[in-house]
Amino acid sequence: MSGTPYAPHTDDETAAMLSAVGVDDEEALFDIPPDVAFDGELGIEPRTEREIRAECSRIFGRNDDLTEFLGRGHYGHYVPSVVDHLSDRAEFLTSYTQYQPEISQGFLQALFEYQSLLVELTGLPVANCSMYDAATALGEAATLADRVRSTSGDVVLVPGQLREGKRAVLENYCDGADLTVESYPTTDGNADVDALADRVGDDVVMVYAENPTVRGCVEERLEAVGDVAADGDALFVLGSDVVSLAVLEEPASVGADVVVGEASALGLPTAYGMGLGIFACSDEFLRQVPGRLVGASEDADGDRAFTLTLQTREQHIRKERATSNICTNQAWVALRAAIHAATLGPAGLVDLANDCVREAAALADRLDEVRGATAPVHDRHHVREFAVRVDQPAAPIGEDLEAEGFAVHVVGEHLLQVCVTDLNADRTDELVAAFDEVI
Amino acid sequence: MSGTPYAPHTDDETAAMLSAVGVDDEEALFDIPPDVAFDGELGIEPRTEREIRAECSRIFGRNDDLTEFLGRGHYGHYVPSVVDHLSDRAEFLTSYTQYQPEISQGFLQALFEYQSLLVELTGLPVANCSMYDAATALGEAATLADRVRSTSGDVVLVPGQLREGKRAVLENYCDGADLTVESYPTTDGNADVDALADRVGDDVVMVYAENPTVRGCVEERLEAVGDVAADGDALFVLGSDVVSLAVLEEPASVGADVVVGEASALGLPTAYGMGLGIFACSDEFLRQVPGRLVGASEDADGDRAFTLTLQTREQHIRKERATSNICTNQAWVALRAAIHAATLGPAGLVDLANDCVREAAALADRLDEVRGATAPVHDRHHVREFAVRVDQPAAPIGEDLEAEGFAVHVVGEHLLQVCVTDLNADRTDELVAAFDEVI
Amino acid sequence: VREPLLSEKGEETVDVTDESPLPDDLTRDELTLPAPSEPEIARHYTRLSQMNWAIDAGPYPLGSCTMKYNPKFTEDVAADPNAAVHPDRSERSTQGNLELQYRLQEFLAEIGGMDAVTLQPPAGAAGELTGILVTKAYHEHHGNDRSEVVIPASAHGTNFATAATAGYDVVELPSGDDGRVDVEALEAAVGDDTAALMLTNPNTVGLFERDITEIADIVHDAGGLLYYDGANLNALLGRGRPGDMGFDVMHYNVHKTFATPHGGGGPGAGPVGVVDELAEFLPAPQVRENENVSGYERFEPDHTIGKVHGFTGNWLVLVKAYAYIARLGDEGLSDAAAKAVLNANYLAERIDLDVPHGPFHHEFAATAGERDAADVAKRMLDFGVHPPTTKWPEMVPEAMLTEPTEIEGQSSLDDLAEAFNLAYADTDEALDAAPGRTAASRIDQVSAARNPRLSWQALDGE
Amino acid sequence: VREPLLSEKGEETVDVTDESPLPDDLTRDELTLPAPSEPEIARHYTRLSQMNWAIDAGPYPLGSCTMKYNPKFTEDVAADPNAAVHPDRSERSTQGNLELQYRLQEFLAEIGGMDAVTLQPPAGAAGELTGILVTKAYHEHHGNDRSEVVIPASAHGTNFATAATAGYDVVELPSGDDGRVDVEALEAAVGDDTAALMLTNPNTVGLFERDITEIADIVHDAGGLLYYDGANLNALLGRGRPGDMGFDVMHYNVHKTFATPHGGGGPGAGPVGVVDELAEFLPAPQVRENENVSGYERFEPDHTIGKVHGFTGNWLVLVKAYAYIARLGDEGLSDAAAKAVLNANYLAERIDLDVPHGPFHHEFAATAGERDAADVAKRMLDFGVHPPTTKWPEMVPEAMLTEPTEIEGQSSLDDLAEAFNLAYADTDEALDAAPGRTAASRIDQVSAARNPRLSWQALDGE
Repeated sequence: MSGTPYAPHTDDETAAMLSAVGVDDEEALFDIPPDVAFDGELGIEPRTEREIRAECSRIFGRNDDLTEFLGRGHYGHYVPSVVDHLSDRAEFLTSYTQYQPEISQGFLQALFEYQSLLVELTGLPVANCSMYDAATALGEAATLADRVRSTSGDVVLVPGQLREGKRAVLENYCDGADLTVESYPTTDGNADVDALADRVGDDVVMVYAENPTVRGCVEERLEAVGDVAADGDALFVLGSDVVSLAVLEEPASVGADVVVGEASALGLPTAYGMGLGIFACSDEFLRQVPGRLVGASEDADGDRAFTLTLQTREQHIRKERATSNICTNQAWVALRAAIHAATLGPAGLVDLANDCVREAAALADRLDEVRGATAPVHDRHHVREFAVRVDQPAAPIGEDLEAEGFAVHVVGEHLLQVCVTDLNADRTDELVAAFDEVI
Repeated sequence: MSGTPYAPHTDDETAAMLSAVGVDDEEALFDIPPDVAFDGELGIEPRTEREIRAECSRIFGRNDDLTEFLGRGHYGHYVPSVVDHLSDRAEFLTSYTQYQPEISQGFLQALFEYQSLLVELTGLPVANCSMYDAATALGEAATLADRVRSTSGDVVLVPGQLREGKRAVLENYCDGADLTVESYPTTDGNADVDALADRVGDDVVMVYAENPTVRGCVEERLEAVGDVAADGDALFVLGSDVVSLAVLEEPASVGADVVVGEASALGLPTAYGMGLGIFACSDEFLRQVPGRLVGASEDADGDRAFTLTLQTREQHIRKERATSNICTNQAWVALRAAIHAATLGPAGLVDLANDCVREAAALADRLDEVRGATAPVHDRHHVREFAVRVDQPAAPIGEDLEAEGFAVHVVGEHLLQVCVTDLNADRTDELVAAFDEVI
Repeated sequence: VREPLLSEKGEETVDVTDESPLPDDLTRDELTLPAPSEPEIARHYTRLSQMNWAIDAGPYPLGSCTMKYNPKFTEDVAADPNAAVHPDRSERSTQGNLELQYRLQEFLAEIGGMDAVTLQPPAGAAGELTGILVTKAYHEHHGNDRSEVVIPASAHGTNFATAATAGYDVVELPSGDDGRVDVEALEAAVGDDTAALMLTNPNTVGLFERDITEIADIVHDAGGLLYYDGANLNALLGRGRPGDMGFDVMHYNVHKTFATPHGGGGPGAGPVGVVDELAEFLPAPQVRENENVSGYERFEPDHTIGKVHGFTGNWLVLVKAYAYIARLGDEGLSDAAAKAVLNANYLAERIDLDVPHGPFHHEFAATAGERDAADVAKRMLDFGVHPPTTKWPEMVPEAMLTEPTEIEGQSSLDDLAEAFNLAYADTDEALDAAPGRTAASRIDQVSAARNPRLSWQALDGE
Repeated sequence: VREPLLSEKGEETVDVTDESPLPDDLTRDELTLPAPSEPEIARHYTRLSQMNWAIDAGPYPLGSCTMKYNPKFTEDVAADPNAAVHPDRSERSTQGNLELQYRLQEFLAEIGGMDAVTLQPPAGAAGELTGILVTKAYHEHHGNDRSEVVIPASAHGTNFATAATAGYDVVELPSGDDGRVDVEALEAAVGDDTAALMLTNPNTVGLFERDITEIADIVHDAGGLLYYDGANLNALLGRGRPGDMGFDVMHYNVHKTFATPHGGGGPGAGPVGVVDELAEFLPAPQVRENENVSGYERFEPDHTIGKVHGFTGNWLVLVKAYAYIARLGDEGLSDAAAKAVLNANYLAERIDLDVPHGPFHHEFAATAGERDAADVAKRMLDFGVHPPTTKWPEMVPEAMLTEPTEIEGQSSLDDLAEAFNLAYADTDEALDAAPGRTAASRIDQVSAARNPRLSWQALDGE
């Protein structure tokens, strides 16, 4: 038998194959000079699958069982069972990139449908079949801005209120493109459009705004932001998420050139930050899009068929002149998002988004009644989440809430942030009581 | 939208279809006289799938988390993950009986392979593609005995040591066939062959023995039992289970005419008694077999193909002269058992069975050292399980063990029974300690 | 493309005597089986699955089989490891399973208009046998030695086999001209020897037995019981309850009516409901609330028939049925019936074949007339659908018994109708040659039965 | 048979302004999407899946892609609900996830011979970018402003794109005659501007860079770093470690080497390992043991490059990789490499195509010679296998880059060889017409690109 569990070679087979190749043992096939060959031990003890399941179950059991009121870019919604059962089908899960479209029509069509979902949600005509996550999608948007607006400068403007990690990723992409990231101020949770207008000049290649913002605020003056960007000949990149897009202003209608963001709120359960990056844009930038695109075509019989297309943008053909280095992406997560969206239909998706608005408002009202807490901090409409100002220091309150079984964000010295979705909406009574208890 | 969640009818579609049929509403299609129509409420509140998952999770959470040392016909072994993933494929799980073999080759071949597994394990040339469980298979064996030995009498002989529930099922089948079930004595956990020989006469149509017995004993004089049955012109029916058959004497070699038993120890996790009945027999009784048989044939192109066969035995054709009333069986469980057997291969299956012998012996030795306990009660070889005699009353000890987190069988006033498999073998230290504690 | 047998991918022989801790005279000598690697196993069964029709692949309108969509979430509910307990565990330590059993008993009793329900029978036929054994016990308990069960000719074959298995003589009742029970014939057939009348309602061509009250009276007046075959219960959900119609005992096919997956032939589950008078004969154990400890307990009905399954029946299936019923609720159940009946009527309207009897409910028996129904069915395979049940029931010549269930939409039914019509109108040659577009062409069933080869061992050397 | 688009099965339009609690000027007007029922969804995606090749369907010998069997149990491990926590949870409350991250870091460091590992990069290309950004930070930290990355012509296109994304100029190194790095050419190319040499080893035709020690010296002597592209690590598992060969930084493709499913294009994960000197530049946060509280903690490396993923990377993928490595252990890993290399050599022996370079390890680039490699590949589809990567790397004319991995057995390789040979020997006409036995015939890629239609909206009105 093989010494490795997933190879089928019996001893006889191995012997026959070695003999066919003309060597005595597998060692003879390796051409590694002795001075760099490894003959030590890695020290990894093999286990049975049952042992590993038990081991990992023990390890994960060390996570505390908290009710999470967490968001800020990673959201948990209920994922219908059918999403798991269908996406786990081996023909999807264990397939590779669709280099041979004739035997990959299933996944190609699913990705084409995913792109179409994003086209409908953004109003933009082009959506790729996924980026890693919202942060890397934003980074890629900046490199696109660099390519298409490179004559005009090297500054990328982002809101002052932005998730730190997202900005850090953006800065790494900007590093390679010799771009500089600068913030523009926000006022009561929304873009300070006047200040932004003052700042935008020839040196700005891109203006980024989010709707909803990292604080959960609906951005009320998107069109004005878009106008400022357009006036400055800067790319207007809008960040959002797949659920919010079902009800918020259509990005195309406010002049967005590119939409980035997260689609993992559909299809993926809470997964320690694993994501699904959206990248959509106007036709103008079609040949500048990073990542993979599925297009419709015909086969030799004249039947409709799908294929990866515009691959000359990609690294495996264009090498250092590619629009991005991305190849492996989040295709399977996109499939899951598409299935989840299908289970909801437009009515279900709009309901879900509206519930995110209603639940956030209702919870903010209740927390506002807790003595020593003010919510929401910003006088805006919110989607899912909102900031809470607390009179006492926020960090110990966060710890006390954790001791009561709840996780919330600590986002400032006296600021917490709370996110409510269908998954924890039935626990808001307990959360409010815990706030009452610990403040 | 439909009022039922899994119907796709939009209101427009429903209207169009009603109009095509020529009625105003669905009510008009029902031909139920008003005096027997139901217009009350069932009182069943619909829930979402998420609510039901939470509800059932709560309900099942009310089961205590005990380590089970339980067997007596229902066994837990580790089921490899691949069994779940493959058997859950919708083409298997959501298919019906293979009435159209041309588009059912996959399941038919899988069942053919399952039959082949049983043929190898029993040494008998015919195995059907499943009964409900060991008990009903035994009942069907009795009706077969009635049919093929009906001139000779009406008594079915079973061991005095037999699971009560199994005997109760047998008696219900015997009831319809006007057979009487009688016990023959056992001696130290094995058949008392001399007493059996004395009892077997013209009135006996069937002799049933088990290997291993309900007490886990290997039956040492099977050939003698078979000879006694043959001498009395009674059908020799042998009960076993799919794991034990991997090492115990081949039923065909000891003269068994029919083998019944459980195959659910492969493929099915502990499932509150859900089973998979084995039914195998010699060629002589081919046309008397209850249940479905898959056979090899050819298609119009001369290629090998599989189909349900010998259906004229079955109820849908032969009606009251059928060999059984069974139609729906345990096909999907048989598929799971076949996959599990494939993952083990013959070496793995033999290892598993041998471990059942070794672990039982080792645990019995250790429990024997506990003051006030004697194990095994019978001086036999055991598979998985064995009886333990306790000086004190057994029932309170069983309760005390439960309080310590262990479930064992209470089988007599001073008798417990303990079953050890790969699933609980790593907890035997704690079990022995608990015995020490409570006795 | 055929998939080789697992055995053709390489077998291995293990010397058992070498390996076993048991003495040689208690062991077999050797064991020979395939020993594939996990990737080979995954491919083998994946490929096999790809050669198999399923409800998730398309319509499966087998009459009397009620092939509904199996909601995926019910699988997750049944996979709860907390529910995976041994049946010999104490009541005290398995309150969760007992509670679910109790709740499902209550659901089913309510839906059937019955007073008590057992979940033990592992399939519909086992439910029938249970019901008839309960009937028998009831009569015997009351000192009545009755020997006959009356069954309409159109009934499922299982009814006949069940009655025989329970030791009864079968009295077959010819169908009336309208396809329903002929009340006069029934009166003639029923008497002191009648233990029960087994009835499917709507019957196997989808017709409601309008005279059910009169039928019940006739049977009851003769001292017999009325048995309801639950195969067609989908047509009545929330709209008619066997208990209200005079039935005394019934089985439920949860793998039909309550959408548990059929798994290529099983497992199903066949709970049995009875009226109060019969409850004391149900199999043991039953589950009831125990008010004292605010929990659930098992109990043995006073005159129980004993057991019909070694343990508690097909547990995983029962859990899925619970989840399905809870998902639908009152409105979902009664609308399921409405849409099932609408679909059958719409489809019948769309096909060119004649449907001799009506008004039917959830299924109808079309007739292929001069064509061979089995050939028409084979040709339908070429049009990408699964055909209906063929040549049964016999009261309709060349019957194609069709039950689309509520899960098909208009366009799916239109596709199905087109397949019907194309096949029905096709040439004799095309029908003879069918199917031509499937993985296997027409399979020779006669030689399969004449020369039975039931294992790969039997194929060795061919 | 084609499956209609979901949108073709019926769309629904919702008036958003009507429904939303938000003021109209902050909402869109309406939303139009398909609204299928769950059974329709199940059938749609089941049918789509049936039109898709997969490793569970058969061999998938794409060179450089390492399509291994994905053990099913790793899916169950990753599905543990206890592991499904939010990334912003406190250290204290997520010790389980931190422990698994730490353990996987340690596994990977050991396998690569590296000193520190980050799990954050969500794919191989992201790993490359991370590694090159770490390299850049290292040089900048040491006051070296280096502008070039040297890359062999045979390298993966990603290397070039990565270097460019990181802001480097690319110096392409032509391959030596033997298919390996030409040491003299390397010496000429490397200098004060060299930030790094990116190397795949074994390279993209499966050849081990025998002169690796000399290569490392040349690069290091010039002050550059040596980057290891982990795409071909499967050939070296337990037999050679990049760290021992002089590599300073490397990425791991866990969706290749460690058998996590590729999911039709992703998600993967591209952890990066570095030697001690580079550890302080890794992305934040890293995970380490905290001896004080006998647990695990996050920390920010002193000169971290910041972040390369918004959160912690592709968590579910990482969990599966952990489970796979733990399953194999030392012996399983090194035998996986042995069998992967044996399989490649055996398959090469069995095919009629010439393989210009050797001795190769886990993959080889055969040449289709006078035939068009892409056409030969299309014809192979007709023989029931997935073809290799075609027309790359360019150093082999009409290349067919083939990597069977360790999971194929002899008979599977024989089948694959037969498909190769039949296709290679077929007529021009047959190759032009291929594929002929697949669900779709040859797809027109040119018109797809010339007239891009990227959504169902774009198809409307066609």
